[in-house]
Amino acid sequence: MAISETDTRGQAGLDAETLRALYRHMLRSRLLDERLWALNRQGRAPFWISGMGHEAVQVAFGMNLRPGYDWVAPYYRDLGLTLVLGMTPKDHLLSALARADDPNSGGRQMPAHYGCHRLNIITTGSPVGTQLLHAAGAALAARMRGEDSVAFTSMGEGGSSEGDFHEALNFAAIHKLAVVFVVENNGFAISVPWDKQMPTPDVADRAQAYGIPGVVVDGEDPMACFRVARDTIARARSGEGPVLVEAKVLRLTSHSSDDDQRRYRSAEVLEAEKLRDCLSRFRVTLEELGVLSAGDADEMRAELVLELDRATDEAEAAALPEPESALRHVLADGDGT
Amino acid sequence: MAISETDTRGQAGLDAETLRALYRHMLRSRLLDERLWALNRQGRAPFWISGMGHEAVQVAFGMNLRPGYDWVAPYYRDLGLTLVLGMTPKDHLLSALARADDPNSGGRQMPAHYGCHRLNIITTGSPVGTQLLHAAGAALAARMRGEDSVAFTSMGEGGSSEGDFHEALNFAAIHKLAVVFVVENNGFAISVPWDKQMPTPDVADRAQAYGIPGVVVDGEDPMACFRVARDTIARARSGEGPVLVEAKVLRLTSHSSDDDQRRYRSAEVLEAEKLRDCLSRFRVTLEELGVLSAGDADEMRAELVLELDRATDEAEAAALPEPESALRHVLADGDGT
Amino acid sequence: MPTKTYLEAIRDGIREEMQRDERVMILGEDVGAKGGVFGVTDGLQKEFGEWRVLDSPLAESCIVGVAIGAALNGMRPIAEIQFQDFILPAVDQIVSEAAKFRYRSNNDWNVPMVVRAPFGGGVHGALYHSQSIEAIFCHIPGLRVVVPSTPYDAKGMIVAALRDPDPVMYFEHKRAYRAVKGEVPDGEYTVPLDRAAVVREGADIAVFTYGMMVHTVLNAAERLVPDGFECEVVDLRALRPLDHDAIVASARKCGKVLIVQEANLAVSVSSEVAAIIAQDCFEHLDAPVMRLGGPEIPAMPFSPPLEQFYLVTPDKVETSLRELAAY
Amino acid sequence: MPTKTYLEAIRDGIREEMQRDERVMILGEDVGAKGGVFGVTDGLQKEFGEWRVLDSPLAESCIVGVAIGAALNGMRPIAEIQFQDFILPAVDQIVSEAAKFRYRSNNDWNVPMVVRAPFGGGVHGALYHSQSIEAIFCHIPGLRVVVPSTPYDAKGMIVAALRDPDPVMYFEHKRAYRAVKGEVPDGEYTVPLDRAAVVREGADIAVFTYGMMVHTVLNAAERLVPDGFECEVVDLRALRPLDHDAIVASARKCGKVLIVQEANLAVSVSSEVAAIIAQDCFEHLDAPVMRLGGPEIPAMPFSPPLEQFYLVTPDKVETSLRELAAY
Ligand SMILES: Cc1ncc(C[n+]2csc(CCOP(=O)(O)OP(=O)(O)O)c2C)c(N)n1
Ligand SMILES: Cc1ncc(C[n+]2csc(CCOP(=O)(O)OP(=O)(O)O)c2C)c(N)n1
Ligand SMILES: [Mg+2]
Ligand SMILES: [Mg+2]
Repeated sequence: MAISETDTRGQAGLDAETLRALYRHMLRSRLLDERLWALNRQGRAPFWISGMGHEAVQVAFGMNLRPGYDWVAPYYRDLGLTLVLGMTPKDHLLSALARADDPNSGGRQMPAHYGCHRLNIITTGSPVGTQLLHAAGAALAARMRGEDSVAFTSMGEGGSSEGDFHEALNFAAIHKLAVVFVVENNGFAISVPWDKQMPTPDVADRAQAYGIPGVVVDGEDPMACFRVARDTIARARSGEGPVLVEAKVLRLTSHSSDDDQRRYRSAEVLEAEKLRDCLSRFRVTLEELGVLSAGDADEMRAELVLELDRATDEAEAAALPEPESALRHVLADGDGT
Repeated sequence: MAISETDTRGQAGLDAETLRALYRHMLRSRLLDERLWALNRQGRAPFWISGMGHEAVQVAFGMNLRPGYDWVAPYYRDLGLTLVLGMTPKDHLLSALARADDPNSGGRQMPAHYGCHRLNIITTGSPVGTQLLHAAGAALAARMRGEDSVAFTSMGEGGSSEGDFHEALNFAAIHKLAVVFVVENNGFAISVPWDKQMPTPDVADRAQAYGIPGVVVDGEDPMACFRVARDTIARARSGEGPVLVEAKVLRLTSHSSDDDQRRYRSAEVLEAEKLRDCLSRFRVTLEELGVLSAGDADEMRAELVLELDRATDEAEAAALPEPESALRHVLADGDGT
Repeated sequence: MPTKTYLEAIRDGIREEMQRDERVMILGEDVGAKGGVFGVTDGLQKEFGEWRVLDSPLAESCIVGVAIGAALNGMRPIAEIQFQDFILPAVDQIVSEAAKFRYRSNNDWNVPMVVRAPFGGGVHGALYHSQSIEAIFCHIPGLRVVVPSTPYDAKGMIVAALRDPDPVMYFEHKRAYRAVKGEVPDGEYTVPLDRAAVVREGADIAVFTYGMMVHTVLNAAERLVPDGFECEVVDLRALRPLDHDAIVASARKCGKVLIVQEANLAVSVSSEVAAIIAQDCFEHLDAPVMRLGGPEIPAMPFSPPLEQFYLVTPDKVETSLRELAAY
Repeated sequence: MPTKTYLEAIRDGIREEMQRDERVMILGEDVGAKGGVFGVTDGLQKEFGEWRVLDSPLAESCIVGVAIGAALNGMRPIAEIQFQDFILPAVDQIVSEAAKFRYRSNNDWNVPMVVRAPFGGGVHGALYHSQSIEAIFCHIPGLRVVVPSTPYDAKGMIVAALRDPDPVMYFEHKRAYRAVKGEVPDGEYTVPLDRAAVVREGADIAVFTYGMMVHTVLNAAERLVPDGFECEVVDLRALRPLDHDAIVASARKCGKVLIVQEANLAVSVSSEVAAIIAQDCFEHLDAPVMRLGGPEIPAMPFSPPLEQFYLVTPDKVETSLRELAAY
């Protein structure tokens, strides 16, 4: 495809401010993610499903989208993406604690089922893969009105086995719609390894079936992710049609708080993966580049933890939904409820 | 892929007997097909959906399969295929006339919904695309038992837009199952032209998504079809995994007896296509090659028409199903009904 | 008022709403140049262009999933499914997605989409072009399910469906397309999506039905008149939510109830109507709540004697009515 | 007899049948090394190998479609769907294909396949890990639908399902997996797939229910004993075909009827049971046929107060029973 994967070392055209923002967003997502795990382990949040290891690609795409103008049909690991777009740690804490003011669902859905109309983040359910068609449909509407918005949608490599994956890429490609399909390939669908999920190592190979570009990027390399995000979104926005991006990422946690990956993955592999974590490596890179100076990262962290502590307190103090409110919003209610 | 598309002119390794059989099977299918249209136009058969223009590829594959050993999950245009495998014109006439002895369905399904357990022809319903997964499942069972049977399955290019297409190719490729997927691409799904169905001109491109060979063959060239059928079936049988074959064919009729393609296709194009008809061209080729001598084709035709006339009479004389028999065979009946 | 067929009435409703509201679009197989396999969208692509009347790939989940996305982004799409039988690949998009958007987002998102599909048999359509599987959707909160039986309702309900902010399943009986004619006003009007209609008044037996069966039942009802029995015939029209009050009112009034549908009976609309009556009209009932529908077989067979055996005919309805009358 | 959990009973049934019959295989997401998300297939891949316990791609239509094909070619596959909520992409393969093979081929082909899926809520599973959507399949001729409620039945019915020549939908209540224990014989036995079971005898109120609700109802039934009311509790077990005679017998015996299920009521199993009773027990009824189930909302919400609001509890059942008793 046209988008070249240039050298991933060095700043490679990204200015210091961008790089710092990239790091800060990733760190913010990670800290929130860790907090949500902690709440789960303490028995205060019944469920969590993590984005740890996926942050680089999520943040990179988030930074290149136009919040509230572009369309976003994410999946449950996209914590980092939603934060960049404008959702807040408190939003997701309200969700994890199933509070009435959870903006995703009012406590109706499990956490990590993102949605925010104001930001054009389409409400996500649990069924894997359905959202790709929604992105294609949103892009179709934009195309019909002659708008240059882009529809971003993401999923895991496991989700790419569903029929909807094929139907969405096919439709978007036929009509050259501005959809950026991102597969966050972490090598596992719960316990099922990629080679039981697909016959070739790269999901990006599937782009050839639709005559669209397929790009593989190291999802643990934030700068490479940023460039791919910038270029593919720009390409889609300019009317050249959809693109399929595959980010090779690490799933640094078990599938979810209900899973224990030590049952099906060796301790050595899990140890080794930690060393490839995008976040710690990126900090080193940025410090080497002088983008972050000695105390910067720690200062950032401290400030973000403060935000997080306040958000946690507020979320815990927030009210649970009223039981009878379960009956509301099945169809539009005449009384505005 | 490994299978080279060699020169399609000349006998190219096919002996005269094979070529004559190929022609005869095609002619037999065509004559039956014409008869079924005639019965429809006379108001004696409520529905027909034709294989005219698709015969070469159907017959080529049929001749290279092992009836009753290999597995066949066909689609409604595969009249020619079923005849080669061992079904008879009378079988299909009984079906078209909705007689009790219709071996496909006892008059329960529309004609062209093929099925015959004895021949491992899996009963087909109307929903497009579902059969591909059945072929993959049959091949899985064969693989588990260590058998070298091949599962053949076919569909139109329109059907390849369904999610099941993706799911079936993906599964078969992951497990290197012996499935030969054949797309009979006639350029239309009822009235929808191929370019509203897919973004690239060749369905065979989709093979790349699964790391399997994709072969395009001129479906109006019986010899080319034969070689592709022979080679792909042999490849699958030898354990090298699935293959996707796309035969570019002509739909020489309207979609079905309920359709009138003059509403959406120009008269000139329709006229021009007739000249490319596999059957008449093949006769000329075989006569030029000396495989058929002067009167051979006419003699064949006369003999086949005789068979057909007899079959038509027998089918018309056959009984309709008993009304109450509609209640039978929902689940296994204890009484063996 | 001009007389139109059921099919023309649907088309008129769609066309007029497309003229009034440029957000309305159609997505489906063969809806463009061919005008749909039954001709419902005939001429619309010419009038409104290729985008607004878009031939989709042969992929029902795609049709509905894309329609959902377009609805989210400001359109009012009609997702046309060629035959109700072929809606099943789209069930996940309809039930898991469209039906749950408003609820799962706590009212932040909604899906103003209409899914149209022809259903029903009696046209030699065999197992896969004759089915009546609306029951599947009638179980699902978050959906509206409607079936008009007259040209008047067909137009008024398609317009209402296109203005409704939630997903509406709009099922058309394919035998009604050309067989049923009636008066249809020119211009704009709507028919509510949640109200049954008493299409024949009577005090002896209440018959609840919908779709093409309304006409079958009306025919049979007349046959009892000479014997002094007047049936009240209720066209349910709205299958989800059902018009509970109308059902209870007619059942209480008559005390005897027959429910008629073309679909097989088990776990169907007829079951729910009977259950409502068994719970809420107990003290008013003078006879068992009777049901008449297709046999418990996978679908309507092709061969004429088998198809005929399947169909609910005026004769069969008459027999049931007489049984009830004599009770 | 050893005491086992519901989950262990299912696993034992599968394992023993796999030992006896090498045609039995399992295909589904995470069924292998992980042993399924609930652990039902734990250890089976180790015992029977990667082919017979095969981790499928994340694609439900594929799981069922491939299982159909394998069944045609001599296998006895279990297609495991991770949650009943995620069965919807496979509805076309189940309803259009598996359910119609025997019928459409006039008995030439059949599909001996079992589709297993956990259903039901009360485990903080929220909208998509709590659903009870068995009604969809209960409408479909050509399928069997069963729901065991005890470990004994769970084992006996999975074995029977694996020997049945037709497609069987075998739904497991996920809250029962570890919460419900009971005696389970070692070795081979089967429980019929079309028979309800009277799990508590009584002559005052007949309660029809299935799945986890059997235990909820049994609990509530005891609370009425001090007041002199004895409920007959019928575990439907077979949801399609329903055990018509058992339903009619208990309803006639008691004259008062309550139907309890976790699913929402409209067009559901409860509707059909009520309709059967309204038609066939009219002269024996002493009260309205009452139903109790989930509210008419798209699915069970996550937040504890909302989830609790949804659930049918012994308290709610008791209230309904007392209402009926007082009628
Ligand atoms: C249709 C459907 N089937 C099954 C599931 C259960 N499930 C949830 S996540 C998951 C694995 C997803 O793997 P992948 O797509 O690779 O994403 P990852 O979690 O690895 O990021 C499964 C099987 C589901 N949510 N939806
Ligand atoms: C799931 C499904 N959707 C729609 C239809 C209606 N239908 C029957 S054939 C057909 C077109 C098929 O086109 P293609 O696959 O190209 O095959 P061809 O008829 O051209 O050989 C359609 C839309 C169907 N049978 N099944
Ligand atoms: Mg993954
Ligand atoms: Mg075609």
